[in-house]
Amino acid sequence: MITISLFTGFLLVLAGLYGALTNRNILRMIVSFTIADAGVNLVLIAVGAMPGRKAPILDAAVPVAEAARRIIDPLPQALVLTAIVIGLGVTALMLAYAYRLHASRGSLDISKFTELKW
Amino acid sequence: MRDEDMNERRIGVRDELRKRIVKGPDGIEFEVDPISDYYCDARPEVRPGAYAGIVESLFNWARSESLWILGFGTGCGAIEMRPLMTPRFDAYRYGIQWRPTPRQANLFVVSGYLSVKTLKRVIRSYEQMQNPKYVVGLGSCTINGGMYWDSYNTIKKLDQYLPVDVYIAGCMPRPEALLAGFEELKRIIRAGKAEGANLYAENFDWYKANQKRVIHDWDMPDYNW
Amino acid sequence: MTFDWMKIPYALLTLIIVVNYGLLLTALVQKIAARAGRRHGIPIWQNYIDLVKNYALRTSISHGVMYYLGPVFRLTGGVGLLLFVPSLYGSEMFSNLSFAGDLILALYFVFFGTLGMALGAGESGHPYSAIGVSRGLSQVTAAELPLALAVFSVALQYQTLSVTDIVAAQQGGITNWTLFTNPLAVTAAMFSFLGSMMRPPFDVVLAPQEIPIGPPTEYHSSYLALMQTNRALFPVAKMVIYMNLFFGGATSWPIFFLKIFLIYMVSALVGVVFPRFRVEQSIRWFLVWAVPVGVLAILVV
Amino acid sequence: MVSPLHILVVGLGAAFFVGLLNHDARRTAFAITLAALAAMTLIAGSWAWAFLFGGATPFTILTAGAPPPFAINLGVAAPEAVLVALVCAVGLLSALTMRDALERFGHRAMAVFLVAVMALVGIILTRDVFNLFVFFELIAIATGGLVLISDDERAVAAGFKYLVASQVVSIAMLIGIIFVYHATASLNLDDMNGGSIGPVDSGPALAFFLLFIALVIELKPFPINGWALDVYQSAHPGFSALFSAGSSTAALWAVDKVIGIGGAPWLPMAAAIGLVTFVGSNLVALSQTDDRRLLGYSSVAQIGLVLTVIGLRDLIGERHLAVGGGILVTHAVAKAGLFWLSGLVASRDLAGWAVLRHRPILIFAFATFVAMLAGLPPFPGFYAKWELVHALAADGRLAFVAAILLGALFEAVYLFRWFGRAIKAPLPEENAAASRITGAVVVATALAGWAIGWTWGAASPYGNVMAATPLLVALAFPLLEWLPARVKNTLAILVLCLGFWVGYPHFDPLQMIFGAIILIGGAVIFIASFTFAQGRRIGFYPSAMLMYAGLTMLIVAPDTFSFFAAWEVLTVGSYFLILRGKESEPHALSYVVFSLGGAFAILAGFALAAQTTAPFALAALKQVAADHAPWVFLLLAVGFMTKTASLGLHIWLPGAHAEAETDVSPMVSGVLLKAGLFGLFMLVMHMGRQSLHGVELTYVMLWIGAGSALIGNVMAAFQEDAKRLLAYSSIGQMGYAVFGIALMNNLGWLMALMFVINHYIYKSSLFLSIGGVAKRTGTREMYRMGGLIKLMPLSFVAVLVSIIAMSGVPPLSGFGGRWIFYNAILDTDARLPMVVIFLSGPIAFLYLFRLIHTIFLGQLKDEHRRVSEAPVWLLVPQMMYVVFLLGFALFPGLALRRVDAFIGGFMPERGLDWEGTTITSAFGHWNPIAIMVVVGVIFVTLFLWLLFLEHRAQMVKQFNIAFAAERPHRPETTHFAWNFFAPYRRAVGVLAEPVFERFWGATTGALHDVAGFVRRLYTGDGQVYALQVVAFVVIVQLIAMGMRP
Repeated sequence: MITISLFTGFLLVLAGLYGALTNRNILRMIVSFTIADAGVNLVLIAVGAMPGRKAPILDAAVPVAEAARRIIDPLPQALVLTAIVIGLGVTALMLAYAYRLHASRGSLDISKFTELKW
Repeated sequence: MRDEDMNERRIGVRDELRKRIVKGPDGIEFEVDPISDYYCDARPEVRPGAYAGIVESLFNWARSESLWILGFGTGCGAIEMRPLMTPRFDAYRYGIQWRPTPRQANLFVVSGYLSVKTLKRVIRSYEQMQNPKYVVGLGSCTINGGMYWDSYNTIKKLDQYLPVDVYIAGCMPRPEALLAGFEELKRIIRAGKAEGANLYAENFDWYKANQKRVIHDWDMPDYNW
Repeated sequence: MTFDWMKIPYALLTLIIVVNYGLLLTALVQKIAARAGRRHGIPIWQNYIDLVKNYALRTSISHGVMYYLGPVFRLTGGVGLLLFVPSLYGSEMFSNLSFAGDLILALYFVFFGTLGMALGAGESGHPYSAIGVSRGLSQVTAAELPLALAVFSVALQYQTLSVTDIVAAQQGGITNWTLFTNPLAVTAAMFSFLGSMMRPPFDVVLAPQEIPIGPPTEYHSSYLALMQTNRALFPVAKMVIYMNLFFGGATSWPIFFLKIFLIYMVSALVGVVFPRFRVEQSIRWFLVWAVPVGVLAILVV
Repeated sequence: MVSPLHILVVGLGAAFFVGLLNHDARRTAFAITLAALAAMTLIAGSWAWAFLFGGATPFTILTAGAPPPFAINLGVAAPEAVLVALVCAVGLLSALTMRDALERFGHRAMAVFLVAVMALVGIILTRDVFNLFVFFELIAIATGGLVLISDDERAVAAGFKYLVASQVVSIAMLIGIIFVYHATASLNLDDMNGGSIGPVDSGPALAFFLLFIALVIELKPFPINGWALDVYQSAHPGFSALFSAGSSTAALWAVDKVIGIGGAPWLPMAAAIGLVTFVGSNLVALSQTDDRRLLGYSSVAQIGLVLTVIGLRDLIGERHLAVGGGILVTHAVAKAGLFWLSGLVASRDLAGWAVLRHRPILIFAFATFVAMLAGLPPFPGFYAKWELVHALAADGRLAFVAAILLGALFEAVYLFRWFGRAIKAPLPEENAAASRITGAVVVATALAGWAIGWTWGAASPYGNVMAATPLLVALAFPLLEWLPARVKNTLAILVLCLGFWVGYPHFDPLQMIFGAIILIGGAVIFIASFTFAQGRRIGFYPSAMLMYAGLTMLIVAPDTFSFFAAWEVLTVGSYFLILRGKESEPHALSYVVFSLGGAFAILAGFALAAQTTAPFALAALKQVAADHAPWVFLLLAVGFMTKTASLGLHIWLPGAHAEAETDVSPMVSGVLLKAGLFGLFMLVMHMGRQSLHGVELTYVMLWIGAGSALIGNVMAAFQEDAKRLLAYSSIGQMGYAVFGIALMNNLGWLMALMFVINHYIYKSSLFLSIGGVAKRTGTREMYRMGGLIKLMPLSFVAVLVSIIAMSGVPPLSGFGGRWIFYNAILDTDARLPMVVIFLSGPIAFLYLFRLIHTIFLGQLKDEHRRVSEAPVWLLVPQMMYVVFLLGFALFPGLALRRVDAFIGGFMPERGLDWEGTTITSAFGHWNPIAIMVVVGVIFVTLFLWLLFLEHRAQMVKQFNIAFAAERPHRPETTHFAWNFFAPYRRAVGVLAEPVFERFWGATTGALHDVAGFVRRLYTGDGQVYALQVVAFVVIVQLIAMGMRP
């Protein structure tokens, strides 16, 4: 299970990167990056997962005293949460950029925006 | 006299001698008059010989034994001077040498007919020689125009323009005649009678008037120092 | 330091002897050259007459202060050069003013007159003067080189810069002369000598008709007389150095006269045989033929 | 004291508060922003002060009430405090300069700005890896927002490219973090530290690699930094300043923190990437013409250098923070200042910075920043460079030294070229948009730079460069700029004389000669400056005094550090001086590049010599280990010979000396060149003869000296420009002096000293005379002059005496030099180079005659007929020189006798005997007074004789010449002047072929071509940039794997 998630996560990352690096359309690039982000998050979860343990919620089912042995590491999940939020922010910003770029040039082809170079 | 005269004659004068306005490096414009700015306008003076007669005699002897001819062939007679340098005539042994610059020469051999154009140069060169200086007229043409007596372009009597010390007649006179003429000149010099330069200075106005009468494009100061 | 005032009359005596010898010698050499052309040539005393004549000219012009001083520089250079070098070996009388300096002084003082003369000629504003100076300076930069090398070789050989000491080292027989002990240096020096004597093939500096005798073209009257005096004096002064360095010096005036005459004849003989070089040709000639000999002289000494 | 945590709190709180404000309350919002930034700066500053001067101890701040690893903790120590203070200050000042833009974009922009600064502070303080990631993402988002605050349309594309790259980086970073966490079970740096990652080929190491490389990419390493450069280029300069000074600083500190996790095996990677970035980025910047992009390249390069230092931390040891910090602080201050300054410049062209000339104080700031970036004293970068190179050299990493110095040289090239263009480009119309606030910010930054320089120096173990009295005096002159130039000039003369009076008792004879030339000689030249002392003459006196300060410090320097510092000071002072000439820009650039190149050689030489000793006394050069000694000698000699303009390194001199102002030419020729000779003296006195691969280096120096003499003289003979002629002649004269030093015998050194004195006198005199003539005639082309002797007789006399002295003709003083020269070479075996120097001797006559003839003799031109004599203040020093020359000719012993004895202490063989008036050597003798008297008497006698004969000579005018029976047409056609030595050119013109010019031209051309080619990497396509980032990660990993055994 963990292996599958890890594998899937990396596959998503690579797919996302491949997409971002091969699609000239800015929107497609942004989508590709979200895919990669999702992959990264999956990897994060997978790394934090421990077989046979429960979700890190301290309630009646998991007494505090046994928490250390019964629940999985909660940290990666917290990290994923943060990462998702940040990813959202970045994606939103990129989309805003896409809008501005399209407004300025009427095109979403990234190779059209090369006035700045050398 | 000079200024009006010059102004009048400027008609024929070359551009480079006209007055011109130039701008100095500081941006201020001023006039340059080449004739007065670039040429000395002093008149020649009569310079007497040494005070002591015996010294002047010694000097005259030295002058007679050291005739430095200006190497300026003014006409066809120039060809008769070259043999004087050869082994056959070897004028050097009589103290006669050729100098390429009038500054160092004291004998002007006007060799043959003298076109007006050349006369201007001859005058200039003559005036650049130092006192005492001698003129030898070579050939008939310098005496009376010779075969060119009616030419539109040659002067006829050299001594109207320059003080001639010795004429050597002939058309052409042979090198031997030249040597004889030089010997005659030496005699005159030793006798203290070869004062052509002083004569020229004394009668400067007369000579100038004669010269300017034939030279219409007079584009130089009156006396070429 | 105490100064021996008697040196002054002795020095003047040297000067008078050398000037007269120089006037006669140049006339003699001219005569010999004339004989080579089957002419009689000038009378032997012609130089004196010319000198008097030039002094006796009644007028003169001046182009300015430097022009005026040019001949003075020139003759000062000649007289100084003569007096800074002892004329006769072993003679207190004719050691002149050599206490003032050694060989290097003499070598560099050569340029004093040249430079002053060039400046004077320059002020005349005459382009021919400038052209002549340009040629002369260009040529001398190459022509002086073998001499400098030779002199240096000789200084190395005798380990001294004192002319007297160098002459002293050559005493005691003709084989002791530098000519035989250091032939390469002498060869180089004599090449240089040819270049400095203003005789063919190195006399384009004074080309008589093209640039009417070059630098002195505007000089006349007494200026010219001073320069003529120098023209008699200067070559002799220069040859005194050659004689002292390479040909055993002289212990008496007759030997002095003889050696100087023979040295002069080298240049005269070459001069009557060879035609004129252009300046760049002569520079190349010195660099290609004379300098290597000098370098060799330095390396093997 | 307020806890540093409040920096974050204030930043974040203010950001939220500002964000909540009404859209129209822009002024309020801006005020709050400023207040928040000020508060942050104040807190950070107080902690920085406490750590640096108050003896505070490092501490940790816990958050969320739990100790790590359960909560995030912040570490605060001296470096953090300083960096935070720096970042906050830059933020504050940037906000000030961005006022208009921020108010236009409104309160949200201000909030984002605050968040950005807060995040930077967070990066520096946090000890938690994931927290680091969060702050980096915050920066990325904030940057993405703030880039849009720009007048430049292209900023939109730039921001997007930046975000794309950031995405790739954040993916790598996050994956790295999670696996590092997996391996170490902690996110806390303090827990991970100490090489807990394990061997470099392990799985965790790969994770660490991802984290590490992501942080490195945040530093925008060459060549994958196109996205960052676009931001630099198009963003608002205020933001670029923060981006350059703040973001990079924070990221660097992050790298420094994180690299501890991996431990030593990762250091080489950092060093290598840093070095490639430093050299590569500086190389590419050579071809850059846009000012902000240029600054971007420069930023990237500087950060690369700091990364190198981080990578070398095991080598440099505990001082790596001081070294890296020195570079970083200098970079941050200078770069921020320059970006702000660029906000005042409307044009994006480098020459557009000329507009700053309307406000000289901004030029002062510009110069300060350029000097800081170039690593010149007294700024921290200088100390850092010194220490870095020493540490590397001590470890034998000479390739590193070479690469760093090469990169620094590239940087100097484009910085000084830029500065020169700004100073020399035509002055544009007043820049209407010039903001007073920005101006004040820039000036404050520059002053802060000086203050930091002082502080840094005070803390430096090498001593404070700025505390040297001469430098302090020189630095007082910028403060006196409001005084009239005449007052300043008088002051300068007095200061120099006073300096000599104070130094006099302490100088040894060698220092005495150089000291007299520098101080007294300098004062004499300043007399000529009265001619130009109209108005205030802004910039002249600080530059000149800086140069003299450097020279003075040079001759009294006891150890290598102060010597090198003095060398740099005099170089930069003289550069500013030379740059003042009308057409001098390219020549000043070539001067400063050669000089800095030479200085780097000296630095490398000193570093190699010192090994670990500090401070390293100059006298200790004697004891350098035998295997190093020849290399030290070689490097130092090359360095010094760039200053003496020896063959091969001489091409800067003619232009620099010729194009300089009239009174500057003698300063840089008569005085400045002596610095190189002093260095060479110092070198040979301490190190003696050295052989490298069986070649004796002094013998090579002999050849170089002889070659310089020959080429300098030949070239001088072919010049048409009078000042160029003099300049080439200096090359020749310096060749003689170098030759004399390299002879390595008593007389050789004495001769070199004779040349030192003589060259100062006659070259100064000549430059002043020729300068006066050029001033009057309005040209330096000799053939356009002529016949000036009657109009400028005193100048003529000065030139005449000088050229007689220079030509070595008796009876003037040049002969003494020649005489000693001949005696010196009799003592040596090196005979072949002598031939060359013999060859060059008479050539001096050519150019000297030409100089005097073509200008003063010959035909006077129409337009010069009303020219008057040179200004009296120019003539006064010339006449003094004439008297000096005559005096020195008569009594050389006054100056040389003591030196002779002094040199005798270093040499086995005897020097000269100074008995009475006669000077005797082992080979010959020379009596200057007798020569003068004899020549004088003969001359006067003959003159009187001529006067007697020719007192009635008719004075004639210039056309009264026997002109082959014709008359001259015009003076121009009668003045034989142009190409005067045509026959000589035909014979030896091959020597005048500009071989070295071509070589250096081809070298610089090739460098620019390479730069132009390499920068094609920056295609401008954001996707390509992202691809490059990915490729970079892969390639670095592959190389790292390949390098492992």
